[in-house]
Amino acid sequence: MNSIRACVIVFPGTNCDRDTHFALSKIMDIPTDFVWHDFDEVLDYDIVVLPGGFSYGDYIRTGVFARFSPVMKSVEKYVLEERGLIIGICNGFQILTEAGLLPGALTRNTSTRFICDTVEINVENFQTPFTRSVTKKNLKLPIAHSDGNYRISEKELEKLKAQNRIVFRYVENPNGSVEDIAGVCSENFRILGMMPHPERAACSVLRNTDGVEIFKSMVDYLRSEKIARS
Amino acid sequence: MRFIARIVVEPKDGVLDPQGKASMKVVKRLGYEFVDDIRVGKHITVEIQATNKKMAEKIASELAYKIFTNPVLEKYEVSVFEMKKAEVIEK
Amino acid sequence: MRFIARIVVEPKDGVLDPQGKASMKVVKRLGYEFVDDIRVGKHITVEIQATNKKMAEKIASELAYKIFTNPVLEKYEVSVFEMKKAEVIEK
Amino acid sequence: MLDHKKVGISDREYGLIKQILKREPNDIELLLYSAMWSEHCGYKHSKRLLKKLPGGSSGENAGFVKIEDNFIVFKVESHNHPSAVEPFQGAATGIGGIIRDIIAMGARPIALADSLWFGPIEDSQSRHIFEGVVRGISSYGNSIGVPTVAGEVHFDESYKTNPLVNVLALGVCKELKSAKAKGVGNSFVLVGSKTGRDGIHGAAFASRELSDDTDSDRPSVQVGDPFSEKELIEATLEIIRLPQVIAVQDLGAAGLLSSTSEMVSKGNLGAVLYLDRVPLREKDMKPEEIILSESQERMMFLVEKGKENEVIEIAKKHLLDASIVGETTADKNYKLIWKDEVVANVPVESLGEAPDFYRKVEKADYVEKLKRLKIPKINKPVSEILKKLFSSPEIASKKWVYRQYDHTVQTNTVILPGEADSAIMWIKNSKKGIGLTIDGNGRYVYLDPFEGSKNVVFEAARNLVATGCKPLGITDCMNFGNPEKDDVFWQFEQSILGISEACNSLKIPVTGGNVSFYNESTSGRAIYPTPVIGMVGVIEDVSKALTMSFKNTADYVYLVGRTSIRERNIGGSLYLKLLENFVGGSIDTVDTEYELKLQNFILKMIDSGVLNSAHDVSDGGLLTSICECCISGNKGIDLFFTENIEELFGEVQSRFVITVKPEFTEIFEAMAKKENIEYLHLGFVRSDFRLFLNDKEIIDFGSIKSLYDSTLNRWMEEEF
Ligand SMILES: Nc1ncnc2c1ncn2[C@@H]1O[C@H](COP(=O)(O)OP(=O)(O)O)[C@@H](O)[C@H]1O
Ligand SMILES: [Mg+2]
Repeated sequence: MNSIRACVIVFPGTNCDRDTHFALSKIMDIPTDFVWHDFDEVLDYDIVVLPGGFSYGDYIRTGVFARFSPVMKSVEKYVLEERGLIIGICNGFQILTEAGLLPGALTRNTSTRFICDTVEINVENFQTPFTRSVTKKNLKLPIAHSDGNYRISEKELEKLKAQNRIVFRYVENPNGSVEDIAGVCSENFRILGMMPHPERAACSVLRNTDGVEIFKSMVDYLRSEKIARS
Repeated sequence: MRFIARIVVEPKDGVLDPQGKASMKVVKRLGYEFVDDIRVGKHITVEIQATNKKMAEKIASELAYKIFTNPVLEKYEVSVFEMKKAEVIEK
Repeated sequence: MRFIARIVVEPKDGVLDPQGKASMKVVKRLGYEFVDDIRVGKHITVEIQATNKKMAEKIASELAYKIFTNPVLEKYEVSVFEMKKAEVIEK
Repeated sequence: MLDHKKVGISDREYGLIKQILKREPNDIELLLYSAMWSEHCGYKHSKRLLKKLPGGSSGENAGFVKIEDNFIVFKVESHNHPSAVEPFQGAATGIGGIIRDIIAMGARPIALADSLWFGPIEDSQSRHIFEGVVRGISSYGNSIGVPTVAGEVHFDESYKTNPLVNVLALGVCKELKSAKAKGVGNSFVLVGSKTGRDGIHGAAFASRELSDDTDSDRPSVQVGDPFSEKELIEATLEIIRLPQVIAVQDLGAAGLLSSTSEMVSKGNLGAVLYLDRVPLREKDMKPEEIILSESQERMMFLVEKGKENEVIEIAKKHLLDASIVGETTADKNYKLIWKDEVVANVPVESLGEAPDFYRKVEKADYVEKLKRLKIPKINKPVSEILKKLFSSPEIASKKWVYRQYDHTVQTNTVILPGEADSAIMWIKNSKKGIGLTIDGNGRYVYLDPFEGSKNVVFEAARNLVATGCKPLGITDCMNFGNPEKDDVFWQFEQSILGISEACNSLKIPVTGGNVSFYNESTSGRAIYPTPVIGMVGVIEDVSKALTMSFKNTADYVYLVGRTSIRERNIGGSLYLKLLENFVGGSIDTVDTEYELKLQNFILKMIDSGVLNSAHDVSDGGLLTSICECCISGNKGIDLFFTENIEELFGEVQSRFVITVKPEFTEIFEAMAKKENIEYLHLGFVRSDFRLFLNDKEIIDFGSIKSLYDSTLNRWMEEEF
């Protein structure tokens, strides 16, 4: 029995929506909807994905325009009501920081170039809903971004560390992120933002399935939470 | 009345500015030794209709703060001018 | 002496400004009805050591033209100020 | 009154126009002919020859091949001249344009490929163009979410002030859409960005003369807006699903004019357009500017009258402009209305009937002269030659380029750039994959336009075959000099004939393509004639897709196909160019029957799982190919082979370097013998990254790898 449901939010310009949908619905077997950015009702899902891509062409600043989409009000409510898990991948991560749902900001890579490659990331905290079922010390995942350089104030950084909220670190820093940070989560561990793309490493045909470990963790967590609640 | 607002958004002091750094490299390569620092920001021009300058300033600052600036990385400056008659007619 | 040069680079008239156009769409949707036009350009601040202002202006204009502007599509404006003592010391 | 010569209409053409109209054209009409009869839209010098290509083009925006019930739509296009003026925007809008040809067919774009040719990397202006072009492709292609999965980059004096930027797009759909108009009174709905004064070449100039407008020079370079393009892709794919949508066409060269006139021509209809209904970005645009504008990110839909609203709603949802700008008519005239006045009215067919400038020309004499040049002997140690080759940007890794391209978005890319001779895209919900490669060789075609062009087609096929894909069809981009010059025209004709012959023997069609003439250096010297071939193939089971890297220690390394060179025929080899700056002699030619047998054999071996790697031998010859396999797999080799420089580096056709698992070598050799395929056992894969030739370690292999990895970075990132 699989009662977990997911949605992928689509902003104008988003381009990893269909990839993420495919990974969740076809590979993880989770019923998954697309939700258009002007949706302003209750997000009745266990998993909300803010996918990668170039919302609004990344014009002015990555993620800034998407943050003003009506759906972000629903996302904020979803967060307040602790309805489920949110994962922001790449542009989704950028949108979450712009919206203030995750701390810090993502700016231009130090090379000032777009980087598409496969990188290794260390899992720094195996206790989160996004990593609890990860079986490896580090994951190999594709990255594809020009603004993945994570920046945060000293104070906030200390807080992240103290609360164990740095979830992933690059083994070899590709973009200049402070302390090699590749992914962070919210204080209640229910929102994850990460630059690498787990949905691009979810299928054996593409010869890399490390991303599945993250989605599987989320499913496992939600299942156990459901059992605990019922 | 019509106003022109200029919003200048720049990296905050002490914040990494990869584009500025990259530009420095190019400038040094071209032999400009006496250039010490480059910061790259945005310059946004907004045309606003408002009943008075205060009002226009309020709108421009709101836009600058809400949209054009990321407070973690950037700071902004706004200046508002009334458009000259000639400019208005031209439109 | 130390100078600060501000270089503003903007799309030439008639050249498409995709960022400005997209900003307009969003700003309108956010309810700013009285915003008529948005143009997005670059704002570059350069610190220059030079013996006099003329010299600094020359360098700044050269940089603006050679590095920061794509003359086919963009135009630029340069303004140069002498840095105040305080600013220099601060560095 | 406009002087027709100033807008590129010859006296003879002007006479023709008068004959067609039975009167003098007015200025706007003259501009319509000027645009539609330009080389770019009218194919004056090429149309008769293009008809010789097998398979013929579909006459639609792009051609296709089929894989089961999937239409694989693909086309290549050049953006050479805009990229020379403005590398970033030139390349970016090149991507935008070719993508719209694919969506106009109803297909979702799933891959891009690029073929790029620049001047020497030592030249700072060439580096500037290179940098801008790569950034342009990267910024546009990445933003619209179409992976750039294959390509090639070349550097040669010949392209110094005239770079070639050819981009190919590929899409997939289950049902094709047509550009052919049907029915009288149906509505043209223009969707996308607003129209501005972008790229109105002759017309802008002419209209300024007309009106005495003293405005500053209007830039003719278009600016790309990838965000609008992405929304245009989604909107188009949504709109074409509506039953009331009859036809669709992108707006490319000559904008509204060519799109609408071509649509109605195909449908034997006429059109009337109301230019004041076109959404404009700028004030005070003149009707001729509106009709000729090449503003980007626009599409035209022909929609049943009265049912336009749904189309407009979809456009709005995607933040695009949409408006009804005209309708089809029965009278086969092309009529433009501006503020209730008819400003142009011409027979629509005549717009598409540019005169044919074909002419018979003699063989160029430079060819025999070059052929007689003696191929220089090189007396340098192998190690030195290797260093020279691997520090050249021709051979060095192109990772600096493709790392800037998103090549994994859409999660279909099974073989990534750098891993093999072609890319492979998975067709989701099936086991099959699409192979894609793009290839050219200016030196070969320069030395022998006919055989050289054949070689390029066969090499593209080998690229696919090396990964396990069977070739299905090609698209060609013909980059040549000024066709009014006899030598160039001859090169073009020979090249078309060579491509035709190669495709006929491979039994694959040319589904479409593009012609770019007038590629010349500022001094008037033509570029090397450079036909670029984009080829598409199929692999039945993507899990069998093969890369070029050496994989297992002790695997047998074989050279398969032509096992020795013909010393007279290694003209055009890259090592001669790089070491001696020599371009001359005879090039090797393909023995078609043998080539086909060889390709089939390799395909069979890959399918049966006997091979562990395969790589076609091309630029830089045998030893270069072997080194590439080593580097890619981080393995070494014990090579037993002659130390003859020509054998090691000379380029001949029809050969692959492959590896075979030890337990399969007997089967492999037996099969090869049975099929009469030559092979040579070259040696064994080593576990460590070292190169041994006849038991001697001839070079510090690590230094070759580091040259390979760092050459482009060094030129593009370091301070000079
Ligand atoms: N070199 C070529 N080989 C084959 N077909 C070609 C070639 N050049 C142009 N064509 C075909 O001619 C038609 C018109 O091409 P083009 O003007 O580039 O189309 P578009 O208007 O879509 O840019 C297309 O069907 C195209 O495939
Ligand atoms: Mg077309």
